[in-house]
Amino acid sequence: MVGPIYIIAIALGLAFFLGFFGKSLKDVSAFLMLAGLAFMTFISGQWLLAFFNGSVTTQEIFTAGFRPPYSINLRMGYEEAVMTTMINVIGFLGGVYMFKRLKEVGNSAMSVFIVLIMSLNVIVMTRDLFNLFVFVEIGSIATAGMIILEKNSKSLQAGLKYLMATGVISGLLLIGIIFAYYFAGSLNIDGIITAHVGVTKAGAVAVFLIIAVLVLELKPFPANGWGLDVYQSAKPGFGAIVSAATATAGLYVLYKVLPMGGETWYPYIVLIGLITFVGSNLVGTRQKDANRLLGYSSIGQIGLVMTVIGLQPILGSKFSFIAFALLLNHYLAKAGLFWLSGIIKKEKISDWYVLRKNKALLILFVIFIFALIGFPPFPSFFGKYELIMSLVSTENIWIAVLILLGSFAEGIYMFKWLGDVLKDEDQTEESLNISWNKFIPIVIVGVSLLAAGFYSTPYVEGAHYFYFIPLGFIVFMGLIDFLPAYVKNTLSIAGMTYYSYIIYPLVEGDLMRTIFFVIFMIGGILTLIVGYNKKGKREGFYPVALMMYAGLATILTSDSMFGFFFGWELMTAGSYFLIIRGKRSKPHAYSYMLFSVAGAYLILLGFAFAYTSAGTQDLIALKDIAVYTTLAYTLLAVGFMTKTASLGLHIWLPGAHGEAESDVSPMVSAILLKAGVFGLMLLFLYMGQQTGETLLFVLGWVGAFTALVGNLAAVFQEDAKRLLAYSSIGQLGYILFAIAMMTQLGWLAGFTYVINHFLFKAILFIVVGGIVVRTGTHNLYQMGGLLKKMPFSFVAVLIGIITLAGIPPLSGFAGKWLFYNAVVLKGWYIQGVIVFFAGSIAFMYAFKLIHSIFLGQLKDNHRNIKELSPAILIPAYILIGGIIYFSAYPQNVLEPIGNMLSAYFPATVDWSGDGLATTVLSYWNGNAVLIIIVTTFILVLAYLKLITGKTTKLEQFNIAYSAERPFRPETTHVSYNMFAGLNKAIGFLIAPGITRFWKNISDMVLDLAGFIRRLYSGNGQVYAVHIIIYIVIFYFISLG
Amino acid sequence: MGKKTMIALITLALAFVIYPLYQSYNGSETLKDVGQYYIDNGVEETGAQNLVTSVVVTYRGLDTLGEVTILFLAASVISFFLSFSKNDRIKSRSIRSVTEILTTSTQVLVPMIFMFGVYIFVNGHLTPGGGFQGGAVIASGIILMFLSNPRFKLSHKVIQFVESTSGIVFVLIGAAGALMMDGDFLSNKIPGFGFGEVGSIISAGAIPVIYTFLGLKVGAELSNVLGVFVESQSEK
Amino acid sequence: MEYIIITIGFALTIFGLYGILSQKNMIKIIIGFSLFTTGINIVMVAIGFIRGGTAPILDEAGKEIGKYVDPLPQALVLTSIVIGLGVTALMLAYVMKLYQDKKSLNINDYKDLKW
Amino acid sequence: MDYSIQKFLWTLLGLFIVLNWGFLMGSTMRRIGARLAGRVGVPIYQPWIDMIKMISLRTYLSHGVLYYIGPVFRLVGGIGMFLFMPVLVGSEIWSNYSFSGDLILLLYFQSFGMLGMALGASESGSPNATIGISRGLAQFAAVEVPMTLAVIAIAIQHHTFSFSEILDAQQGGFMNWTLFTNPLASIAGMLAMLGAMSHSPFNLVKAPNEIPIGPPTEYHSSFLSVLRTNSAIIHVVEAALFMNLFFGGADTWFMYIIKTFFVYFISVFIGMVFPRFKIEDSVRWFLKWPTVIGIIAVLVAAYWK
Amino acid sequence: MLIVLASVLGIASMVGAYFAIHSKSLTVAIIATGVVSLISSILFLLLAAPDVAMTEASIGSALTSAIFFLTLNKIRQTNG
Repeated sequence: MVGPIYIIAIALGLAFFLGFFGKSLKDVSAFLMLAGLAFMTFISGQWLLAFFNGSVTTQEIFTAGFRPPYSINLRMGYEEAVMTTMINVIGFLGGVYMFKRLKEVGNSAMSVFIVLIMSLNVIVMTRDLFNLFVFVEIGSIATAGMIILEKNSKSLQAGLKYLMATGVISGLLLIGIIFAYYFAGSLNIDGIITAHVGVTKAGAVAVFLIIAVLVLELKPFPANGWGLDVYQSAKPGFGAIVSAATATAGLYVLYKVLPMGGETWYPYIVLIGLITFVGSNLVGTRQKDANRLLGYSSIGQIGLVMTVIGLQPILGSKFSFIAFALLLNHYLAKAGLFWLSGIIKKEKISDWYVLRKNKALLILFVIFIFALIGFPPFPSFFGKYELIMSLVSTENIWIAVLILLGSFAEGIYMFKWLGDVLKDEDQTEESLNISWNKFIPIVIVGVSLLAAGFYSTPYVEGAHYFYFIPLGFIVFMGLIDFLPAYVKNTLSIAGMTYYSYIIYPLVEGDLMRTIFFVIFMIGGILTLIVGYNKKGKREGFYPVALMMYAGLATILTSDSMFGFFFGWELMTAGSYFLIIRGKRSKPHAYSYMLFSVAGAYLILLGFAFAYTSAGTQDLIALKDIAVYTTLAYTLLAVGFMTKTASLGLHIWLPGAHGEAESDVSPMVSAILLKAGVFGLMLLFLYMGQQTGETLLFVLGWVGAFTALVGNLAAVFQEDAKRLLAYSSIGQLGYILFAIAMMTQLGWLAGFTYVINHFLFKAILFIVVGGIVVRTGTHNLYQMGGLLKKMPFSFVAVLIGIITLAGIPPLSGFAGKWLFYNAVVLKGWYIQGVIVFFAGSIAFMYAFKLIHSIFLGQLKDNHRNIKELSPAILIPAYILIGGIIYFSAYPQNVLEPIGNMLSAYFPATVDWSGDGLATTVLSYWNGNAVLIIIVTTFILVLAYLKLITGKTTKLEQFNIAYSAERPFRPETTHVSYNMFAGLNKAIGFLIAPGITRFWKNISDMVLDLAGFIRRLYSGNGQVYAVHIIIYIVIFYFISLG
Repeated sequence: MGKKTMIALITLALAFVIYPLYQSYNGSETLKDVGQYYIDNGVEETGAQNLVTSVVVTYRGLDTLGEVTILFLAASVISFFLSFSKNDRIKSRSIRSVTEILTTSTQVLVPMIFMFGVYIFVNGHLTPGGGFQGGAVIASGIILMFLSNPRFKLSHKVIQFVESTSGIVFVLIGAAGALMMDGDFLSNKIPGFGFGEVGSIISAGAIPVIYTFLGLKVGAELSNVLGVFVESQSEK
Repeated sequence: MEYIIITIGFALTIFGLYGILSQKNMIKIIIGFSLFTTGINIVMVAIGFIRGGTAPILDEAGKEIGKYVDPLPQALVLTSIVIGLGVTALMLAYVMKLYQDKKSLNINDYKDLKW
Repeated sequence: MDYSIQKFLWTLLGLFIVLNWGFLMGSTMRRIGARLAGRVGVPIYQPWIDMIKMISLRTYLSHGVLYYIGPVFRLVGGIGMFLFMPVLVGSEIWSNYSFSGDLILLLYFQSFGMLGMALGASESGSPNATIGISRGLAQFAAVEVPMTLAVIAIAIQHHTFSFSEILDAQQGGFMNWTLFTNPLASIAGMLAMLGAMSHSPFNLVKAPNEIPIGPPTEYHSSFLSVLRTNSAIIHVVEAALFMNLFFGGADTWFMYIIKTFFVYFISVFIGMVFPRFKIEDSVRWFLKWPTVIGIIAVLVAAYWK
Repeated sequence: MLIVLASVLGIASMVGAYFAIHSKSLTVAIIATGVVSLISSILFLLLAAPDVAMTEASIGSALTSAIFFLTLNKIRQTNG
């Protein structure tokens, strides 16, 4: 084992040694620097390994041959080994990354760099306060020097501001240190801890100064303008070091020094961390400069870890994992992002679309963003989950809420950025110039993030390696992305089929899960078949589609809240990518993500309440939540409702579904929305009627109004896919209303709607999507008369809308019938009438859809259009088969569901053998109705045939209209503003009030951010004033 | 309320924050444990009479190493600036007239000043003063040279050489302690360096050696910093 | 006596800080830093002072008195002074360079980075 | 004879009666309307003549398959409504196929014919057809609200959706009719009926002036005959629906004819008195007073339950 | 005696500090800083810290002032 002291010796020796080299030997000196950094990494790494294997115990390293407190000692324990390894790894990779630039500037730059890394090592290891001060100063000066690697006035200014701020800070630190010595008689941290200097007022002030300064070194919001300027103006390659390595060291020091003040200081650290996390992320929402944005994010993340450090007494045994997971996550992701920034060389985040020129970098970028926000499978996901669970279960709900708020604020700008990267118009021809030394470090941190997520698994209750199986397949699909689409499509279908086969036993015994299994998996396979229609490679499609399905499968099969949440977030991520693939999807995918993230956080809080009261991660914990019962259930319900797009939370859906690719729309509409329904159903079953009385009542009304507004908005849509999208909102409103009734009939109706909506919405979206591609327009009024060109599509759509409108004899009516019974039996008459009114309106848009596309006059530019390809029609007709079966034999499906439900609710509906369904109120015989209607139909048709001779087919324009034959299809195709009368009468109901509401909220947030960020006046002196004010306020809060 | 008043108030608020420290200060009659330990055992353990020296070089040698590193960093960073404006540097400095007295006295004084500096750091373990002070004295000699001789150019190579060598020697001696003395970095009990008789020049183990190189290094670094500043005068 | 000196030290510290925060001229700000650190150094040495103690040099003269001041704070101050020089030099170098850019010493003119 | 065939034949007979009664009722109403306006009006037998004329036309012009099938849908919708509703109270043979579904089925089956009509007419490509349909659908949706409220009020009152049970509850004197036991629901329902019948003032759907004959602009000959057949049936059946719901149903064919005539007459009479509404006005109107009355009816029914 | 000396030095250093901060002339300000530094080195001597006093005098006072002046000179050059 090489002693840790050699980190110092090697680094300093090398730094001094480099002075011997002239300019001609730059290459040698640069390689020496890398070798030095590598050796430092090796030293800390071997210690880490040794600690990991348990072969060593914490080592004290004495200097000068004397014991502390008489001399300085360093410590190498497990924690120190981890921290120094992190610092050195990033130092080494950073050295590789900045290789060329360092070489350009010369030997002195390399010396400064290696000394910086060394100083961070010592900061971590030292146990002596003054030694800490000295090496903090070394770090500051080295940082100030590295800032000006970027030679411009801005970086000089930033450097001066930085020096001023750290100058003030370190002066105060010195006062604190000397008085700590005065009171404790020792400079050794352990000595000061045991001396309990905080008991006297003055001693407390000394400790306060030390802690305050160490906090300020971490650039807490809002006294951090100087830090932000560093992030913004320094070379991104160096920004990575500041964000990852310096912060790691700083956080560890804070952790190390905090016990000096005793227990009382922890809450203040929590407070500071939270303010930093929330404030910094909030202000970040207004930021347009990439590096400065990364700065805000870095400071925010550091604030989060600071919070966790402050929570140490509360978190107990989970502290290490949570803190480490969050820190490591920030460390890897932020380093990666800064390094990417160095390759992109674009200041404005809106210019980052050049990233698309390199797929690998793009994927890495995505990984980093998702890691930062805390999506699975990254360590922050595990860390945040555990953190929230622990916080809520220890009654620290507000902290949890603030953490989630901060995370959300971070999501606001991160996903904005991601959207810009993924979708912005490419305006340049320039290609990315990527050298290997810049590329490899980014790849390493990206892969490490994934690995770290994997290895986080055993530390979290409820997590299984099992969840990673589909992820492995997704990675595989990502690797073979260069293959043509049909190969990947086949592989995806095969993979999904096999995975369905594997997980089927997990859902087999549970009918509810089985139904959703069919919808998720079989539906998924069917919608994938549509993909055969696509030509080319379809880069990036399959991994994300499979990610969504993997998430859905995980939701379905998990028996723990953790697994559920894991799947939920995975699904969200996958669907986000699916949605954003659409041409004009950027803003919609963005709002989808924001609503999803917010919803997920509500769910997380709800889970945490459940965990608090049950003490287990098992899903059964949702039953009888004892603490904050109503709140918990409400949070969960609202969380799930963000996915079902209930009124108020629906504004993301129309755009997201409407603008998606033709085969993505059915995936996200027919299948994805059901995940929210599954969540709600699960929730309601666990919650029970008694507990959720009021909540359910409110949700019933929400469901009713969702149905009305969704359908009404659909009626007035001119965009075919948006019409269907709004229709989904309405249909999901029915479902919410139905299951909120919490009766067997209501739930049966709910299930019927779930199944029907899956079937017909998939058909409609598949076919309409195909037509939109064929015709090249979304606008209904630009279509028309396609019946003659696409008869099969027409039949599919016709069956779809008959089901949608609930017209007998197709299965849509089953839902209506159950609904009526349920409403009257439940006594929710008025809500019920609203829902039925919505149903009538559904009929109107159903007609509008089929009329505008297939009927009326064929447009000139569509004369040569062809029927849709079999790849589209086959899945549609398979689904039609489902509708027909369900219509003819509703009892075969509904009876078992009814039986299952009677375990939860009193049975109110009976089935006789020949398909007659009866309730106390009513009866309905699906088979008989179908037979009667079909028979009548045939007879009437025969009669008409009988009385009609040979018909003559008329030409297209051969109609009587204004006493003339029209000759332009456009003038005679009535589609635009079709229901003008209805619009005049009740169109006010869908005035975009809710959109405006959310717009106002987002404006408020951005205004607030804009107001706060005026603090950052750019004046270094003002920043110094901030620091002093911060200390004074901190003093009055903590000791005043 | 004016801006200055506000800043004055903020400063006073900080004064209020640290006032308890001031208030608690009531002088000291006795030494802290650590201080007492140095007084009691310092000479015996390090062999140096001047306990400040033994603390600086030995007990808290790591701080001192950091300290020279800071100077080194400052010099390095300032030399970045130099490298920025290389292109527009005028080759020769504008020449000011210098009085004869200054020139002559410099020629006499500079060697003396250097000698004095060396004396200070060589005797660091015996009398007040040491590497830093000696280094500073050497650097002031360099200033004098700049002042007296406008054409004087600092040989960066020489300074760099002195600085690097002394730095490396410092680190090597430290590492030698770690290698030989049971892993204790910067120990002064390294074989080959006798403790000698307390009070004589050749005593106190590695301290005089370290202090000598420290002095050279500090002197070189300070000269370097000064040199950069002086040379910057000739930039355009 | 040490009370007076520590008072001077604190006064210089606060005064220097006031200079840092109030002066617009960057050179003056750096002068403020200089005073600030000097003040802190005085405080530090005063902390180590022992009434009636002599310098911690255990030569013949010292041994006669037999009472020494604490060597440790002095050692710290040595370090602190040198660090102060390094920081001051660095700041001045930055100011010099910035001045070349905008021909101004007023810190208000260097606000290119904000928000 | 097999029961199902027997049933089929009885139903066919009923259908025949209803069809002819529908023709007769239609021409009678036209005459009454003409008299009120001081005109002579068409002869009583005019509908039969029209039918014969249309069927015997020899030009069959079609716009396409749906154009052909549209009237079929429409007529199936009308016949279906007849089939799923019992004709006479307490009569097994005259109960048609009401065993396969109840009031809810009937309410939703209304849409079946509408959809077919709409599809067929649209295929002609005539903009007038589409305009008429869009108006019709809007009005239909608005009418549904008071209608649904009325139906729910009745369902609450009688605790059933089954026709036969609703009818049973109304037997034994006119004071047992829903009209008197639940007047609010009846008012709401009757107002809804005005819209459902698409008579003036709610007949903009088939506005005679602006658009020649509404949705079936392009229909003629045998196609139009099928539509006319349907409209004759549907008028009687709609009237019978309201008769069953509010007027105690009919226990003999005689009562059936009297009551349906009366119910139908109400709607026609109101239409003769009031001017025509614009579509947005009629939507607003239905969502205002009839809906409020309907809501009160439901609340009252729920309260008494 | 020492108390008087310390007080006088204290007042002197305050005056120096005042000039250092408030003087219109930068030259005066830099000299005043140097003076304060020198006074502090005397204070170090009073506090029985000859090592510190030497360092303060040579580094804190002499070298620092020199650097200040060099900077000032440079700035004036740039100006002129």
